[in-house]
Amino acid sequence: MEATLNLAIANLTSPMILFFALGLAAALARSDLVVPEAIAKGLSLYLMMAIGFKGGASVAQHGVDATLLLSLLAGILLSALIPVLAFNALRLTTGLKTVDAAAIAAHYGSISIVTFLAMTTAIEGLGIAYEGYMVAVAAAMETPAIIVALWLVFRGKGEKSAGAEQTGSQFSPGLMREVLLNGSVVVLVGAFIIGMITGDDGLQSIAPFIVAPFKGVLCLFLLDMGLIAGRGLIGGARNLTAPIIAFGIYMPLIGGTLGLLAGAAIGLSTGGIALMTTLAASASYIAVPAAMRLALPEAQPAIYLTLSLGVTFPFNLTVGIPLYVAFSQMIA
Amino acid sequence: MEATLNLAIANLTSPMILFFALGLAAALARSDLVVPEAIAKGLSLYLMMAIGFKGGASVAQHGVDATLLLSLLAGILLSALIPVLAFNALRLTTGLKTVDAAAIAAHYGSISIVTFLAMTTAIEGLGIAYEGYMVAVAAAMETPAIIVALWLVFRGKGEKSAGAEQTGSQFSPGLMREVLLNGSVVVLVGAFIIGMITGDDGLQSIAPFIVAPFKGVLCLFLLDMGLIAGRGLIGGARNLTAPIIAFGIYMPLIGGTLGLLAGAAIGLSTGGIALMTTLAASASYIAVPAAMRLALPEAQPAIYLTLSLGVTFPFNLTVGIPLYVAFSQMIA
Amino acid sequence: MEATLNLAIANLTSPMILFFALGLAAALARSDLVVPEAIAKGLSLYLMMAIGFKGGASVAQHGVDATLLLSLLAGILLSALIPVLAFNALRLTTGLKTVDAAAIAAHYGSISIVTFLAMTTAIEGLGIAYEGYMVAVAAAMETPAIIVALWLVFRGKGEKSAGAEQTGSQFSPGLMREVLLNGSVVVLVGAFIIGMITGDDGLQSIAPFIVAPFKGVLCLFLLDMGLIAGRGLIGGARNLTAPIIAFGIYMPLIGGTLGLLAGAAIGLSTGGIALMTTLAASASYIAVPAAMRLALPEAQPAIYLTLSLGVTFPFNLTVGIPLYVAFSQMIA
Amino acid sequence: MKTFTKKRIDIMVEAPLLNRLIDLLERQEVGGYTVVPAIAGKGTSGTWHRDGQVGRVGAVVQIFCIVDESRVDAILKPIFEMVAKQIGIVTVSDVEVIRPENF
Amino acid sequence: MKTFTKKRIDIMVEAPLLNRLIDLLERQEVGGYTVVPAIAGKGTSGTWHRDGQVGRVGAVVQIFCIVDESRVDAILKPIFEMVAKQIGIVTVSDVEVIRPENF
Amino acid sequence: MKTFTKKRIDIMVEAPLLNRLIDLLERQEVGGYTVVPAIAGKGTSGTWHRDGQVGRVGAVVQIFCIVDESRVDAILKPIFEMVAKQIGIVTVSDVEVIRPENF
Ligand SMILES: Nc1ncnc2c1ncn2[C@@H]1O[C@H](COP(=O)(O)O)[C@@H](O)[C@H]1O
Ligand SMILES: Nc1ncnc2c1ncn2[C@@H]1O[C@H](COP(=O)(O)O)[C@@H](O)[C@H]1O
Ligand SMILES: Nc1ncnc2c1ncn2[C@@H]1O[C@H](COP(=O)(O)O)[C@@H](O)[C@H]1O
Ligand code: NA
Ligand code: NA
Ligand code: NA
Repeated sequence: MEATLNLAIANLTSPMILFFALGLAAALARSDLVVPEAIAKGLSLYLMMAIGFKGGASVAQHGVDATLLLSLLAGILLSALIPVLAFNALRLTTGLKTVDAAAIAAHYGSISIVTFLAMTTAIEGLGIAYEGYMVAVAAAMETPAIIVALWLVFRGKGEKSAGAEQTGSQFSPGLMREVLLNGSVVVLVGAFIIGMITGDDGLQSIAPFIVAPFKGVLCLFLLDMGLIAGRGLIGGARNLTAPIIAFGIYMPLIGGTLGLLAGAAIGLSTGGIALMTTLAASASYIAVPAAMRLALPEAQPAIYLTLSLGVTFPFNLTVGIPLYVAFSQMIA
Repeated sequence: MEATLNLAIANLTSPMILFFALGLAAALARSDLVVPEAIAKGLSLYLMMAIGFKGGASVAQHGVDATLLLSLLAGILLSALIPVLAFNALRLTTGLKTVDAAAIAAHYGSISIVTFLAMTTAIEGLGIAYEGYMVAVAAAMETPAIIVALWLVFRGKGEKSAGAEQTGSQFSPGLMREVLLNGSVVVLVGAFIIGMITGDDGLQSIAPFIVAPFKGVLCLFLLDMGLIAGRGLIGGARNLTAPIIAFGIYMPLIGGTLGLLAGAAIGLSTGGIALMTTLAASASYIAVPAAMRLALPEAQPAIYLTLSLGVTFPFNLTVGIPLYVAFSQMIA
Repeated sequence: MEATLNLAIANLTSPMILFFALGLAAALARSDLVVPEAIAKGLSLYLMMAIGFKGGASVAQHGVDATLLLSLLAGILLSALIPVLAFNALRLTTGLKTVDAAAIAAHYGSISIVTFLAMTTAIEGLGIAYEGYMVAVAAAMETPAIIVALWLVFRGKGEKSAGAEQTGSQFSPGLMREVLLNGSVVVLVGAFIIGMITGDDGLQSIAPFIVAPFKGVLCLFLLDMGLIAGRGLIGGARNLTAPIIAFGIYMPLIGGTLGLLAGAAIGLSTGGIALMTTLAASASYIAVPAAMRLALPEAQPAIYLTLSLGVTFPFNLTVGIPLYVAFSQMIA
Repeated sequence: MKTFTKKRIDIMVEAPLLNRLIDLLERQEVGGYTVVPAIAGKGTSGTWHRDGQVGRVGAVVQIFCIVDESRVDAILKPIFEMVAKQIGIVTVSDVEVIRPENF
Repeated sequence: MKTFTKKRIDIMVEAPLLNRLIDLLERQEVGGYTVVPAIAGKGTSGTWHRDGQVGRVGAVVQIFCIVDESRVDAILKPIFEMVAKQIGIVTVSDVEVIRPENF
Repeated sequence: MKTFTKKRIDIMVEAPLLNRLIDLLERQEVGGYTVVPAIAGKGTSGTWHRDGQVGRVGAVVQIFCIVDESRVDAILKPIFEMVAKQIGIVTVSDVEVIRPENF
């Protein structure tokens, strides 16, 4: 218990979380502070490249153990299962329409890569090792949730009553291609493969760029995430009812529990379990929203974006990370 | 004397100053070299974050000594006093209108954070220590000058003859809020507080990002400042008469002297005195011009911006820095 | 032979080349991955600044040997001679119009600085030393090719039949100024001079910015180059006939051979010869295309850009680099 | 100078839809189009700002397309159908061009 | 397609004034507006370039607003008052829209 | 509000030509102009995208210029001559301004 509390305090007083809080505070105080769009995209590219490469180099060094395939499979199953739970929870507890509930559900089945990055940084700081291929698991979990969520809307309704034609909802192979080949995933997976090919030599040669400054860059990026989350809350809070906000808190805990159990069942290391927990607990706010605007335009972005970015993301970052680490240490 | 000359030569042949000179030369030669706006903003964000954090971490390490409050107070007083001197000097020696004189005066009471950065880099290079909280003093000096300058315009005139209504001059609490919460100040002060909270541990964890490459980033930023100063001079030089240009040279010396005396009086270290001198000597070209466009739209930006950025900034960077260091060493 | 093969494999499996391949693959798979324009320009600025500075500092350290002037002269001659060869090769083997052939020829006389950077990184990795002033040679080779190519169009035709007036072709001193003072050249040469002035002390003070992360930044930049080359190929491939594509492969070999011989003749080190070979073999895709749009607007950019960026650049990067190193080692 | 009257169609649409809109314009075989950035805005769907986004959702881009008057209706119909259910607006205005053949 | 004529108000104004202008538009309860970037320009107050600024002073941004003809005058008056004493210009032009209710 | 009708000339031109076009406008002594970014586009010379360029070739920028009707022809002629042989298009439209003297 005390260990958990110490973890929590260490997390809350880490530069990472404090820069996020600074961004949040600046947004709520309506400061004009902005991180230019191009810089934010550049930082995100850097983070994807670094985390992917490091994961690949680590796989090259430690070899692929038997659990790699199991982890990928577990990730895909979690990504497909969580939306079903989330959808039903929303239908039971909130008055949201089918499309809105399904759109939100898709976010929670998918993942937040920044939450994943924050967790890797936290456990690295604690000296906890983890499987390098968890990066690949993260990539694999992006998409299944979207397919399941669209199925939740269209199943049994013969494509009609949900209003496919009239309302614009659509489920197209083009959409899947766009999601699978979106820039972030391509850099993440590409850098992972390059890391696997070039191994530790490659890593050493570019470590002063992708390893040494990583944590500092993440701080700057989290400052921006805080700004965006804060501004999202200012603009979108009135769209969130109490049951919806509650969902944004308990759903990561449900998802995280599933991730924790799955990670333990397939025999991941403590760090690996913590990351699997984090992936399952986190909610997307980049790939899934974009896909939802195309596939379910009648679902309200002000609800799903605000919930994922303004409620669940800060919750995972502040409360979730120490919690997931503590439980992973217990179960491992 | 010889020591001062050596200082001057070392300063003029430092990469920092040479990159500034390169930018200036490229602009005057009408090269198409540009640093994209987003990159310049990103670099500036980085510099604020780094200097703020380092200052805070240093305070965490060395504790707050009695002079912190005195330094803040001295800074605020200097920021309020210098505009009065500057205003009267301008009214006596130039034919500028009240609004133009007051707008310029506001710039000289406020500060240039890049000049401050250049000074910290110079004294660090010389192995001279300084108080980490001088960053907070810098932040505190941004705003008082603006209030005093507006008072110089509106005092005794009952808001009329200066033409508030007709000409658009206005002094609103909204304006003060905008200035106080402007992005740079928020990042500077926020990072300072984060540095204080996380202390040396926090600093170590992100030092490869905010400490190691700092000087190099500053060089790139100064290249851009050189470009902007040069282009400002090309466009704005015809707005500057000889007495105005002279003011751009002697005013930093007057302000600097006051800073030097104040720093010595409150018992700052040699580095602290040099920084206080620099803050008092430097003139704003970001926060104050923006505030002046809102509060005194009839004052001509081509005069105050060109003077601050094209005359005083290069003067402080090249001649000022070694001079202020030399005097600080004498007086300390 | 085996050594060459090992070199080739080492090159093809370096992070640098693999990131280029990733970009190429992403573009061909029509991923939406982009590096924002501002970031790409910022990275390019950084690379110019770093390579220029390092070159200058190396000259400051090792002194200017007798071959500096000879190297500059050789570079200028190569830049002027190669377009004549290229022009005649194109006229003989392809059905291209005079303006198109001349425009392409200008590209091959001029240089690609990124290919140069990749070569310096490759030989540094192999522990092969090179003359720091080769950076200056690179800068000197940018322009002569443009003048020669314009002469190829206008010679003997009295400015008429080539259609100067009617078609817009023009050869103006303004154009030369624009090319000579283009941003990249100014930063490259400026940083070179600053490096020479500040020497090793200067280099040490900003090495954590310009030396340590250099290779990693180059990887990110090459990712973008891969994207751009790939998208250029998708859009422009239909403009390239087989003889034109063949030219994009054999011309760097011809140019490279000349560079190799010139480098050996003037007594450069192995690394210097490899760089001279690379400069002669590489083709411009920034400065020359921009000049051609102004001077020869009727020449088709879809041909010269696609050829230089989509064919010759990848060829040099993948096959050229190990080849040129191998031959330089033999001849040195 | 002799000029010819054409119609300029201006479409503001949420960024994720841009590629589909471009595909639509290509299928309509318009002579050309241009995509223009926007920084911030407000409409019936609320307020947005470019520098306050992760990802593309929420941002709006502009695309305009100069076409012959005779083709306006044929082009406008599918555009309007696509944009109507999304965040975005469409306007049409008169412009004159010098060379009529390209539109 | 049936269209309805509206007015498009285009305002170019120095960047530091943007927030106040937006506040003004909100107070006028316009149906929407869009802020558009500009790179460089020249006017009676001289020349400016986006990449040559520290801070926002000197840069100019554009904002446009589509409104019903009946409201143009009411909206234009305070805008013009604000912009007149600052760096900036205002233009008005005709546009057609498909759904008239949002403006 | 009383307004005055002017002409707005919109020029889209490949980026390397921008400086020459600005020189031309300055020689024509126009009262002002504004350069506006574009992200992507398609025309008779093919497709381009801003984020897919090394260097400036291939990118297109926009520049517009509000002038008095009486001067349109004099200004349009050299512009058209310059742009005709390059990548780019020119359009002209009507706008109203409040202060007529600056154009
Ligand atoms: N009909 C059009 N509507 C809108 N923009 C156009 C049109 N035609 C050309 N453009 C723009 O002008 C650029 C150059 O046109 P072009 O010279 O025809 O290739 C294109 O890349 C587009 O950005
Ligand atoms: N009346 C208007 N004037 C100018 N821009 C508008 C207007 N209405 C909407 N927009 C722009 O179009 C976007 C989408 O509009 P809407 O679908 O109404 O939310 C807004 O965010 C604005 O950028
Ligand atoms: N005639 C014009 N045509 C196009 N843009 C203009 C014109 N006049 C002014 N502008 C733009 O509006 C800005 C401010 O104009 P001004 O207040 O006249 O300096 C200029 O910097 C230009 O960007
Ligand atoms: Na999840
Ligand atoms: Na000052
Ligand atoms: Na060459």
